Amino acid sequence: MLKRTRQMALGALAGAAMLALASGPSFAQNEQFIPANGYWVGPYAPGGSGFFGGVIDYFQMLNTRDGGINGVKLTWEKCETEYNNARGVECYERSKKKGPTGATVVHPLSTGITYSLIEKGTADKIPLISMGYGRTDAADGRVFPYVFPLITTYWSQNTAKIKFIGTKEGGMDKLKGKKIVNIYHDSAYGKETIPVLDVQAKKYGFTVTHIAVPHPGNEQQAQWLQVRQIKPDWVILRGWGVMNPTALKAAARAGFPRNKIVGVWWSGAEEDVIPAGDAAKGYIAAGFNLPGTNFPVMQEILKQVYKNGKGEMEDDSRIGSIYHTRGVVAGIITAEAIRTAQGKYGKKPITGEQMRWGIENLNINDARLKQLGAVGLMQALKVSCMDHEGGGAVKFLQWNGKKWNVITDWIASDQSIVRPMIEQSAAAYAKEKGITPRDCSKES
Amino acid sequence: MLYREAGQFKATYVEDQQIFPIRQDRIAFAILLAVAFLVVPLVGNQYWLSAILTPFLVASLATIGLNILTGYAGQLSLGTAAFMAVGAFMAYNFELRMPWMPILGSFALAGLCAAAVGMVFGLPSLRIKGFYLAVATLACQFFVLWALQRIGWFTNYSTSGVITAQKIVILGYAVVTPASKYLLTLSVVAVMALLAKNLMRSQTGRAFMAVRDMDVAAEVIGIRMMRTKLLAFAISSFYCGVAGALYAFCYLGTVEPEAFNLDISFRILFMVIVGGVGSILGSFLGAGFITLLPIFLNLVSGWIRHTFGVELDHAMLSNLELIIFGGLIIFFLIVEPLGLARLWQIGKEKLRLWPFPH
Amino acid sequence: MSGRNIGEPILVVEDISLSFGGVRALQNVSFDVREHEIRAIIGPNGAGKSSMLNVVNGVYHPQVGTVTFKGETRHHVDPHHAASQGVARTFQNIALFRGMTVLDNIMTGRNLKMRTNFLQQALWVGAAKREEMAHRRKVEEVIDFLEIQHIRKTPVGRLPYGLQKRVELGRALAAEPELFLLDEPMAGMNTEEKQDMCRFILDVNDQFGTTIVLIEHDMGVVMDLSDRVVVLDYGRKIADGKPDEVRSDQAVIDAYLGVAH
Amino acid sequence: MNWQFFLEVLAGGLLAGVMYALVALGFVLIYKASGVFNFAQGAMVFFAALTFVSLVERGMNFWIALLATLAVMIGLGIAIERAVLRPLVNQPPITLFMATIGLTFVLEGLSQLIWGSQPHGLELGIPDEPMQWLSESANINISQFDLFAALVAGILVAVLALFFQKTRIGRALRAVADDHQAALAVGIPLRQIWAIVWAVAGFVALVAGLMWGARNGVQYALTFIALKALPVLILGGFESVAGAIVGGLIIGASEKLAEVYLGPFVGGGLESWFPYVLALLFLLVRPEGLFGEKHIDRV
Repeated sequence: MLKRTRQMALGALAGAAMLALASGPSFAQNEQFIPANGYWVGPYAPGGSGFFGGVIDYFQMLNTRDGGINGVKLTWEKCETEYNNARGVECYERSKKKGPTGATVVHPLSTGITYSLIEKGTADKIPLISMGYGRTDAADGRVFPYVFPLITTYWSQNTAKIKFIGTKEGGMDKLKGKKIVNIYHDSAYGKETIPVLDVQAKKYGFTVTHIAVPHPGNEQQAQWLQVRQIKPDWVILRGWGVMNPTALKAAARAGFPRNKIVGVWWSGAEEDVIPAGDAAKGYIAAGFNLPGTNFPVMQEILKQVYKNGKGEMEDDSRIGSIYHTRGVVAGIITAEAIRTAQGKYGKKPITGEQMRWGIENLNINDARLKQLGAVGLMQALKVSCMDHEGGGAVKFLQWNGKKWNVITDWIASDQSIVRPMIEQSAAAYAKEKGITPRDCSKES
Repeated sequence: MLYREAGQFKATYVEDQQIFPIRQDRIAFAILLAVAFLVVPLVGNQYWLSAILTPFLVASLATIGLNILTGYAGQLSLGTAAFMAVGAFMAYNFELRMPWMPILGSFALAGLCAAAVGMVFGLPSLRIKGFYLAVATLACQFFVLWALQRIGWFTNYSTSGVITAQKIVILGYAVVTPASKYLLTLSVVAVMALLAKNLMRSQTGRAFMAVRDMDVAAEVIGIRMMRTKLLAFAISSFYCGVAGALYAFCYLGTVEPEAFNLDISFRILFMVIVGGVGSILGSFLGAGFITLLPIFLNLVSGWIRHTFGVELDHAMLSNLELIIFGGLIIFFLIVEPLGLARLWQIGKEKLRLWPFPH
Repeated sequence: MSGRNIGEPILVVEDISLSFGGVRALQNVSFDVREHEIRAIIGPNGAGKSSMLNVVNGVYHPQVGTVTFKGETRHHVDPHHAASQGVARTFQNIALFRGMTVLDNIMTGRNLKMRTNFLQQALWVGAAKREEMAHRRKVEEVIDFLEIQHIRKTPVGRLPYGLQKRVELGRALAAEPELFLLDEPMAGMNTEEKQDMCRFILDVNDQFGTTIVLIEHDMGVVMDLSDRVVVLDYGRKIADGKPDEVRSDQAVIDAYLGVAH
Repeated sequence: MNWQFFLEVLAGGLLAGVMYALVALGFVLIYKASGVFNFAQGAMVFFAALTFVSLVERGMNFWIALLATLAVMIGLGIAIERAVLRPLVNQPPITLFMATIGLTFVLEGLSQLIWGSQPHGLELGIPDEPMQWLSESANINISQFDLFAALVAGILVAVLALFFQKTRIGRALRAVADDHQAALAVGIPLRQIWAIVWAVAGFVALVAGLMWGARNGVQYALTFIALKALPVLILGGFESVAGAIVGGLIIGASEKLAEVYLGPFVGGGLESWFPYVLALLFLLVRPEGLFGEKHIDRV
């Protein structure tokens, strides 16, 4: 009996394997394929499902309303990476040849996966957009032609954060002698801003203490006791996943005021504060996209997509949440870059290489933002061969226990600090890998 | 009817102790090797080579490593990924600091470093057994990752702790294409698997198994407990270390310490159990099963979607994949606790008798 | 009895006392074993017989007393050292390596005689291969001697009890020991199996001149096989001598009949 | 040295240790009764807490939701016994251990499949803030919630002790823990006992889930707290309830002290491995753990 079950199960498995491998999805010719390699399960699922929910909702809206981009329909396919490097690489390899022109562009949505894909994407001529994560020095497009840490990098936002703290203290000169603690997730992502903070500390005369929180960060008693002993004026929170609500709770337990904690955007979604309950009230986080459904583009999505029951977010309360609108912003950028590339290469499906040109020559100015219905949702963006970041500004939001309130205008980054560091780091990478940086004056 | 050993007599002990005593097995294996070395690189597409076969081979090597320790020597370890991490980061450092070093030399030295770390963390095994030891090996897992994050030297003072593997050049030939990386991995894995098989069928392997099956009796017949256990840790960690180096150099290219987290350790342990405890062949079967299963489930759901046109919710599918993955592992443990290697053996015994089963 | 020539004491245990926690397993036990002889240790359950063997080959370490083997006196014997000096052993509750085949089990008995290192073994060429084959030949002799050719490649876990006992004997024999400690080699066997086992023991003693220390419950067997007998009761030695002397000793009779102390 | 601060770190550590012990208890129960090292305990905590909070969010009364979740956890225990343990009876411990890792995947997938993967807040009505009077009088911050958690842990241990000492099932459980074969021989139905033990472990998981959920929110990362409990287990012994509590306190206190006082010298973050190394060093001295019994190898 057992034996038969076993044989049948194995037979069924083998049969299904054959079928699955033999038949791949088919694509029509006039389509533009963008893989959706993200995560819908596991500890970071809110980030993955929200982000790609926004991207897909925007694409769906374009398809429904405009029939795609200049008649080229957008298609996508989800692949589960589980926020795991190996799975992310597998998804990338699986998706890169799909569609009539292969994968147009990849959003790895994980710093680790971005790192693993930099060389592969460059070799395969498939651009990577790591919007608000990934490798900061990739902003130097001369060394990283296929990598685009768009809108703002970790280093840029960090300078903006110090500016914000400066204004709160009544001027940058008031930062002198202040104490700042940087609580970071003990990983590549968390450690990324340590050098730039050190540089700023020297420049403005404040002291900074870096305190590591081991992964996953669900217990931070010791770290916040250290904070309590240091008695800093401000705490910068560089968390991810469960580390964020835990930090806010631990801050409350250590009696540290929440309105003196400034988080990065990966610590600044609804999912990061709701689990902390009341302890999150007053907490401030940076954001390069704003939440809400009042932007015309969000209204369009509601009208074109959700009215027809095709929306990605199952839970209505998540429409217009931070992760969702971040995805919409990513969708806008992707679509606009395709449009830009089409302007040069013709109104047909473009290749990854052409897409690269499209992103590098992307220019979403205020007028275009207005046309897109995204004024206030995101900042204007101009990418170039030299500058693969494009924007660099952030707004600060404060959680009132129910929703995020915007408390500042766009605060620009301090490129006088960031840019030399980027160039230095990129040059070191180029040297290590034997890359000859492009001459941007010769790019068109 | 082709699979018969009748008429194949062993005249010497050498013949009797071959890895494949049956001629048909030898032929089949030779064909398999020929296909793996000659045909696959020619016909395999990039996806298969770089996203499936290479990681599968790397996982197989790590599984052999853990199998030597857990399957043969009976010491349960949850620190496999840490040894892989040591291998990856040390190979990077050898290449970085001694650029003249041939890549295989770096791999071997990296393996030796992993072996040294393995021996240090193997010391408690002299006093601690079973699950206590397993949990104790977690100390290694967490400590090594922490040290790699903290000590700048390991990552060449990269602020984020990320390293990028150097370009592989062997005798002037740059190994860059997926096919060449696959071939390099395959060669290393094939040779090391053979060495492991040899080792496990000679005195060292018997000493490991003796310690596993009954340590007091092993001591009484003169097997040195400390030497044997530490050797098991060293050899096992060496294999894991080389696997880690291959993981960084031939597969991911860029790694951070977190890439070798506990999850990987568990995955490798799964491969050992599902494949077959104490079996080199099982290591390959287990690695194949665990590597391919999630991808396969993913493909099946994609196939269902495209064939039947039903738009299934992706989150639901992903969760179902998790459930099926876990469920299949339980299922396999129930129907065949000795793993795929045992199933394979049963299948062969059946085949030998086929078509007259009785 | 052909080549048997009982010589000087090869093993002397002196004044051994051993306890676990508060339980005294052995108290001031002394006796000797002469070269080539078959020496039996008997006594009721819990008398400390197995503990005595465990002291001799270093599994247990007595609090007091010394063990002298081949002229070398030690207080703390370690099992590996005992084995390398030529002490082999079987266990009361079979201690075979259950996951390994009969052949591999017996091969482990030769481990101390193997000289190649693990690197040579991994390469499986030259010395390692020659050595493996030479030892295989030796082991096949043991297999022939014990008449277990047919189960060579069978994992021992699948064998019946009697055969397992025989394999365990084979593993110890493969080490070509000078002193052979047998802990109830015939326990749980039927008459026929017992006869076989007796024959093997006598043959070993006879052909190879191996000195044997034997624990056995079957008095008939003990009387037939052994040259001299030690009797233990509650961890103390109560008698020592030739089988018929011991048989008529009043203390021994009392111990076996359970007379109160 | 600032003694007030030291006391605060120590107290915080001890109270964090209580939280670890809550999780470790579930492991101990199952290991004691069935010899299974249940890696799925973390997933059970997640499953229990998520079920509870989702029921409450759907408008169910707090206490009814608690009972409903308890019923679900008991059902789960019985199902696990049927589907996983019974077919694997008499397999080596490592096989059962692997099966529980498989179970972890199933439970993680199942929880998210049913309730989704969004994080939730959980309010038990006990403020997780420092007690004012203590802050003001001694400048020591101790959260009320921590004391509440310690109280809950104390009650839980007392209830378990009563259950084991006074009820018929409890006595049967102890018999099973001592010797499976003997228990079978005197007619104790092993299968039922195992189902009950898993159900009790489910209950403990629910309590741990509520405590940890109220502290950090109810989300997937709850499954990771199993890793916090493991060093407690090797220190306290897999089979000792008292060991779980004392081990928890020792681990909690020492890891906080180490992080605060040693951390700054080595770049911090040593909490990830320190408890394991501590437990390991301890084991080298006492291989049977804090409260474990010494085993003598009989040959």
